[in-house]
Amino acid sequence: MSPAASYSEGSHSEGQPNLDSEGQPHLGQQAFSERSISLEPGLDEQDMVLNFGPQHPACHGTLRLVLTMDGEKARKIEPEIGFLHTGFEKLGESRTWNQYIVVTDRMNYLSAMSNNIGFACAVEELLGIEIPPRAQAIRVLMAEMSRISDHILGIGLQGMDLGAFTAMLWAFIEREKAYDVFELTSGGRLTTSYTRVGGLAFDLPEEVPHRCRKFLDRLEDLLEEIEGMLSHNRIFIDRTKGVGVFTKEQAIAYGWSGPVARASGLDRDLRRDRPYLGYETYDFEVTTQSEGDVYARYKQRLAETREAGKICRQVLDRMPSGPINAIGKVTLPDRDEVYTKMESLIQHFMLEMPGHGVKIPLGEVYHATESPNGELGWYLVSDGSAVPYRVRVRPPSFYHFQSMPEMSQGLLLGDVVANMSSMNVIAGELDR
Amino acid sequence: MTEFVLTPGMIGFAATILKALFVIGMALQIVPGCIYFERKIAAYVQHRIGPNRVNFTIGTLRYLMPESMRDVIPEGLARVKLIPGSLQPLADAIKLAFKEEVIPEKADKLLYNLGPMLTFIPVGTALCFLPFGATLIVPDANLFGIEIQRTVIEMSVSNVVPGMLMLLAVSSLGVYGIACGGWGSGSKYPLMAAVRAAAQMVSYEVPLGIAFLIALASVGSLDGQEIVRNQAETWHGFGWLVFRQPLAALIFLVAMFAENNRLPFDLPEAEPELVGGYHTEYTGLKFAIFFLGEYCAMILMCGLFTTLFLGGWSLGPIEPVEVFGSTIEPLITAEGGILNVLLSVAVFTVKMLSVLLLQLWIRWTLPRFRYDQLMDLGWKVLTPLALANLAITAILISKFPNFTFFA
Amino acid sequence: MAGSHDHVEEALPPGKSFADRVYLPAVMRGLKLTVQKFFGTVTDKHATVQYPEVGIYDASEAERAIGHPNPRYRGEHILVKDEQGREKCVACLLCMAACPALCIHIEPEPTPPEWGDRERRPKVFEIDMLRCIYCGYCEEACPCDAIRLTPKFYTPTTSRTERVYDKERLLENNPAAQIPQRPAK
Amino acid sequence: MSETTTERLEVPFTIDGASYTALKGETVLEAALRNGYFIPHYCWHPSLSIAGNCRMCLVHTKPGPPKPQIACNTVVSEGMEVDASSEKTLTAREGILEFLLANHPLDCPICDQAGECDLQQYSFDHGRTTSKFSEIKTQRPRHDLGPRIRFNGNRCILCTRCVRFCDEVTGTGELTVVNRSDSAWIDVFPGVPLDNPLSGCTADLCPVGALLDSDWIHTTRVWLLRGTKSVCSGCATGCNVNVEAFDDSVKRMTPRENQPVNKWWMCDEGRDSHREATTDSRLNVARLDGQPVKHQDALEAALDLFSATPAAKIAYLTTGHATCEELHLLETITDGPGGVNYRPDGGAFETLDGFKLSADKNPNRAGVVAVLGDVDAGERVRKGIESGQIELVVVCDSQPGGANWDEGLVEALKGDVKAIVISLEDTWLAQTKQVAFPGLHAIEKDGTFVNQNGRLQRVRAAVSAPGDTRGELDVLQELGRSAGHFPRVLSAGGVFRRLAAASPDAFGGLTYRGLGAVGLPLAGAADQTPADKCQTYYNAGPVSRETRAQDEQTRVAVHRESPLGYGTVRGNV
Repeated sequence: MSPAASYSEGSHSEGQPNLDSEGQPHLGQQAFSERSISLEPGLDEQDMVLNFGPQHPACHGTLRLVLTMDGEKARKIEPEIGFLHTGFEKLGESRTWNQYIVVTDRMNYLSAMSNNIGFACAVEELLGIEIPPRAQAIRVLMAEMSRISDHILGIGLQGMDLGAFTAMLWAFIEREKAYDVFELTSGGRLTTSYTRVGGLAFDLPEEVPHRCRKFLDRLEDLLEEIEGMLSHNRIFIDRTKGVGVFTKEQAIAYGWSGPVARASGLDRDLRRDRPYLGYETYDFEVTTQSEGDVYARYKQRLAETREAGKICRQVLDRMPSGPINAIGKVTLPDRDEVYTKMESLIQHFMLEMPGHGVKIPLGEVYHATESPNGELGWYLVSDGSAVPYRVRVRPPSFYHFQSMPEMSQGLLLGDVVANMSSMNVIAGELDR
Repeated sequence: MTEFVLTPGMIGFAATILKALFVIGMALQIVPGCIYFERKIAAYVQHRIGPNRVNFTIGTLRYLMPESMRDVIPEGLARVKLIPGSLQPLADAIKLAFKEEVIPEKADKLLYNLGPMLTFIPVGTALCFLPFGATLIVPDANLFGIEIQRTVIEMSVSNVVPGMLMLLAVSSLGVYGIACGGWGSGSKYPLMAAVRAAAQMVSYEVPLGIAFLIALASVGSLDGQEIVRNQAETWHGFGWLVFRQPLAALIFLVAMFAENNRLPFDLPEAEPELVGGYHTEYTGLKFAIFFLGEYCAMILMCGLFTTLFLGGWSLGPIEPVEVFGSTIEPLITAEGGILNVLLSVAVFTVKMLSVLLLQLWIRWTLPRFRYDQLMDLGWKVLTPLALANLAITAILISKFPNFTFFA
Repeated sequence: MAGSHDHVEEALPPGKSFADRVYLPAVMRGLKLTVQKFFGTVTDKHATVQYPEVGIYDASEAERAIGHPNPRYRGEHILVKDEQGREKCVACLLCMAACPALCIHIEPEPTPPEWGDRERRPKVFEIDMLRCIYCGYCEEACPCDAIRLTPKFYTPTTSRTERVYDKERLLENNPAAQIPQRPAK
Repeated sequence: MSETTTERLEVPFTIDGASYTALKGETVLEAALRNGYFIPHYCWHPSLSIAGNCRMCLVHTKPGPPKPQIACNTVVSEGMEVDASSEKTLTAREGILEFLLANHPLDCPICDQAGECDLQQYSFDHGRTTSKFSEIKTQRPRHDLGPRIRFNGNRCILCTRCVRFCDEVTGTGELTVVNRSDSAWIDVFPGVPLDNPLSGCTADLCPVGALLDSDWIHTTRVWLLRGTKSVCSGCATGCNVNVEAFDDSVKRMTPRENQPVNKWWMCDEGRDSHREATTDSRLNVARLDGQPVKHQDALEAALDLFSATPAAKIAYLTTGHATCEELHLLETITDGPGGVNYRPDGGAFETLDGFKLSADKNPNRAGVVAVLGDVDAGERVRKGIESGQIELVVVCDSQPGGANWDEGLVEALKGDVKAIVISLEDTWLAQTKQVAFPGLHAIEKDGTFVNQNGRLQRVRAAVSAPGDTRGELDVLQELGRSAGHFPRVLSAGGVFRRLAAASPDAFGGLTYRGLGAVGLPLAGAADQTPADKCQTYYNAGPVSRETRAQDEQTRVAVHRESPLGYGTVRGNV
């Protein structure tokens, strides 16, 4: 018999019906014990089931951990997902390829640009077209800017969940400046919807390079400040060093990717290993850490932010000129042509009318990009019509979150929080 | 015709009531200010503005003027804010007062309601024992036919002799409020917070108490006034214990943060871990009282630190009597004179607020300890250090009873 | 410069040196940083924009990166008018088709005969602003340059029905604002 | 279309290296299309003579001249190598499209053809990305050719399909090309408007937006329409149609190809027949003693009435618009005599290619004969009422405008005989008799009609009925169920199964699934064309309409959740 069951039976045998002062049964109590039965048969009497989330300050997004607490110690951890399940993959079957880009914004809402770019690249791979160099360069710039904005927030949140609220807000302020660049470029701050299949929605405005450089200059100071606050602080070090250690083997076994995997010593970066958008032409280092603990993830994010800044500067230095859309009838024609030329008007109409649009040839593709959180993969199946047959996302957060039990088993509650924030799990991406 | 005689008992009684009102009034004044400054400091540290909407403007003064004069203040000037956001704590208080009181279904009603009170009452009581000014001496006098007898009024609400011990004893009771609130909420996060708070406060009570002892031992008195006077008279006024016993001061400071649940040690209300901590389930006025108790405890601890280590109300080497010279009537300027006392109260307040500021400042800088690390620090570092310090102090005192380093 | 920015190289890994282990140096360093920030905020401009009094686009460059209305900002829609004050929209329904949120509802009707230059116009043109995700696809799809997204974003109402904008409201939505130049493709 | 054995000989040839066979005498375009190889074309149509004036179907042939040939007028020879996709051919095609679009106005936003326009489709598939043409485009007139056809000269590519249709199919010859060169346009002869009964087909035939049906112009867009394969209820011909609806209202009806029934055509009257369902005189609500009541109340009253009357004393009256299923139910639940009312004959028309528009305006007259056998126009019912034999009459009147009963019968019905009326229109019967239920129009109901040649065809609901209308099938089965005829209420298909079992002579072996899109002949019917011979390789509308229809299915499925199909969900917000 399970201890939890015996607990509730015990309370009955003592002749104390589970009623409150008004004679109503303690539904909550009952629900908790039922819950514990279904989740954990071996729950000890002194254990407490703690519902960590979905509404919890440390659950960024609606995540949930069911913690079986033995005092402060999390004896068992069960991640539960689905609280932000929006059906984004299913939506893909009813939105045209271009319309789906607005959905990708909302998956990893901290780095919408990266999602836009990843999806567009996957569709272009399926189409078998190549976008012009300028579009590639702009995409690289935007992807790296979004990596920076994601990482600095991730670092800040790591501090915040350990109590250092101030560093997070410093990072927030700088992130807003990155968002300013996105807003200038795409018109949206958080939901950018900037790419299109075969190109971009708009060209880069003139002032963006200047603003990017200003942002990157300031970024160095910010990282210095955050490091000054945290890196050598013994409280922070104690909280992070040796906490949530994940070895390289474990990282591989759990399908980890991105900065957290590199913090565990997994030397893998799709930008270098499977270059897309001309990443092979940029000079950057793929840093790794060996410890695999929360501190290593923090250091890794810092290092990657600096590398991303380096790539941004390189893009800005050699921004090519030229068109931003692929040649052919995949992208909308120039606006002036639409107003004056019949062929362009027809092309515009054919691309916009339902049932027409960009027809992607029959086939399927898996294309992955290195998003700030890791390998963001798109598995797309086309039935040759204007809407995808299937859109499947490989969200890095999903793979990171599922390792929470193994990573945090037996740790204190504070460490669970530290682990959670070091993963930077985004619920929108996780649940899709 | 018998003269009406004000005996020392009568004067003392009246003075006690006045002092009590003063202390409670000050505390309740400082708390909103403290909240305001906490928010302002946090904001400025974080490159923000902080509260700046609820305040008086110069235009508000119009309502104090007769109607015909209201146009004197030009429109542009009328919009100038007087201390932007200064009324924010008031607004918060009003908001809290009007909020619905929600009692969780599974709460233990008695403990739940008792929690906030038990947090505030000990702190309020402990404030009574805090010496906040120099001793006031009312001389023999005959004013308007009323005979006043000479009375010595100590500037602390209650003047029991082992005052500091009482203070320590009473203030430690604050943990019951948190424990009751956490347990009585019938919710898991507050429960955990209560357990944490109990353990943490009991643990840090030890180094705190030992540091306290060191201070007392160094001074050789349990009387708060005596402690202050000792510090003021040693080393030409620089004999503050923070210089004489720096380690003890540091230990006291650290333990003080832990006692107050301030940031590096704010485990009972660690937001990312325990949502709101022990007051998760509280709303409205009960939450406000918790809040008030917490800030009053901060004031108390800062006051205590000031008294013990920062020379209390004394102004260091400067003697108030010298400053004002002897030309003014001794009633006012002499030791025990009223101006002197007022000045000492001001000095005490300033020192206490400085410590308070340090608390706020630290809060927005440091990350939080983990539970076991907190315990380690308390038991394995602070307690041994404090004990060692106490032992050395004890030895030195017993060997060299007149060693000026301590006395 | 950032390229030559040399960040601190530690002789010992963090946490190992004595300074790291006794808490206080790092605490002091942190306190120094925060107090610097504090006085930095006192003397310099802060990051906050005092929003209703200061429009986010009114703030100067020092306070905020974008110092002017960003023509690309995707706020509320307007229907563009032609020289004669009539709507440019010819109710081709492409925006309705392009909308991923299905928030546009249009019913076409023939124009009055005296218009002459075009044959149809929208009888009903409604945008459900609550449903809209402000992605700008309608603007992109419009072949007549008749619908635009403006930088206007301050749009509270007191009821949901008010958030369904009809043709008249969309035409008059932002009469004072200059219709932004369409960004180059 | 002659079927002599000499022309059935097969000729092997290749297109782009792939081997196909053509019939002897077949043109390259015909053979390619029949084999499923698509060559773009505008002016060619299988039922029309070859004009060869759009030049869209240019291909290179070997043997053949070095310049490209039009596929629609090149007869396949044995071993011919057709090159339809080489660089040269594509360039030629691109050039033709450039010419066609040179004077085309930028009308897509206001053109109702957009979305099913072959010009758009070909230009996107084969044309250039941008135009070199910077001159001023010519202006050609825009006017109404007839009561329902609007002509927009600027959009016309002068393929002359419409002209040839009027010449060769209807034989009325209203249309002609006036002027020459780039100022040529299509026009009618003075005083002769395009008003033949099939004039709507010219708009269907037009591959671009030059000829449009003014009936539905500027009301919606083609990509919003959802088509339902149904049958026109206008006359006994039973034309196969696509009922295209948006927002739960029918916007237009377009013909579907069914060679033995309607070929590619349908008449204008039929196109308008869906308007019968939206008249003001429709009965939208059930009535009890003339007062509007809820359906359930009326049904309870009807059941009381029905069960209180012995079956032998119940007669029925119906019309030639009732489906076979309704007729079967009426016959089953009543034992008394029955009567049928038919609409009077209207205009008949026969095209030169053999499409017969029937004078009989009752879509299911043959069905009445097949299901009910020999019924009169209500004479026996009248006698029964007058003699007191009949106490209750079930009237099932789905005839638009209401059935015109004989005067004698009307007099008899006006007496105190009780009646349960199911009526499309709010007739005097519905207003005065005990119980009345609203009926369904053919565009709202499921069932079958038998056309004049004995072909059984499916009618499908394209839109929902107004108000609380449950329809004839539901009400009749509820009545029958109370009398123990059926265990439960069945769908139209279930009723049809019972009908097929009850009348195996006519309906034996027929099922809904077997009927498919084009229907099946009843046993002993005049038209015995099997289903696979009913459709050729060529559909009725513009080429792109079919393409769009296929893609649209995916697209429409998407928006099922929205009651309006597309657009916003309005209502209580």
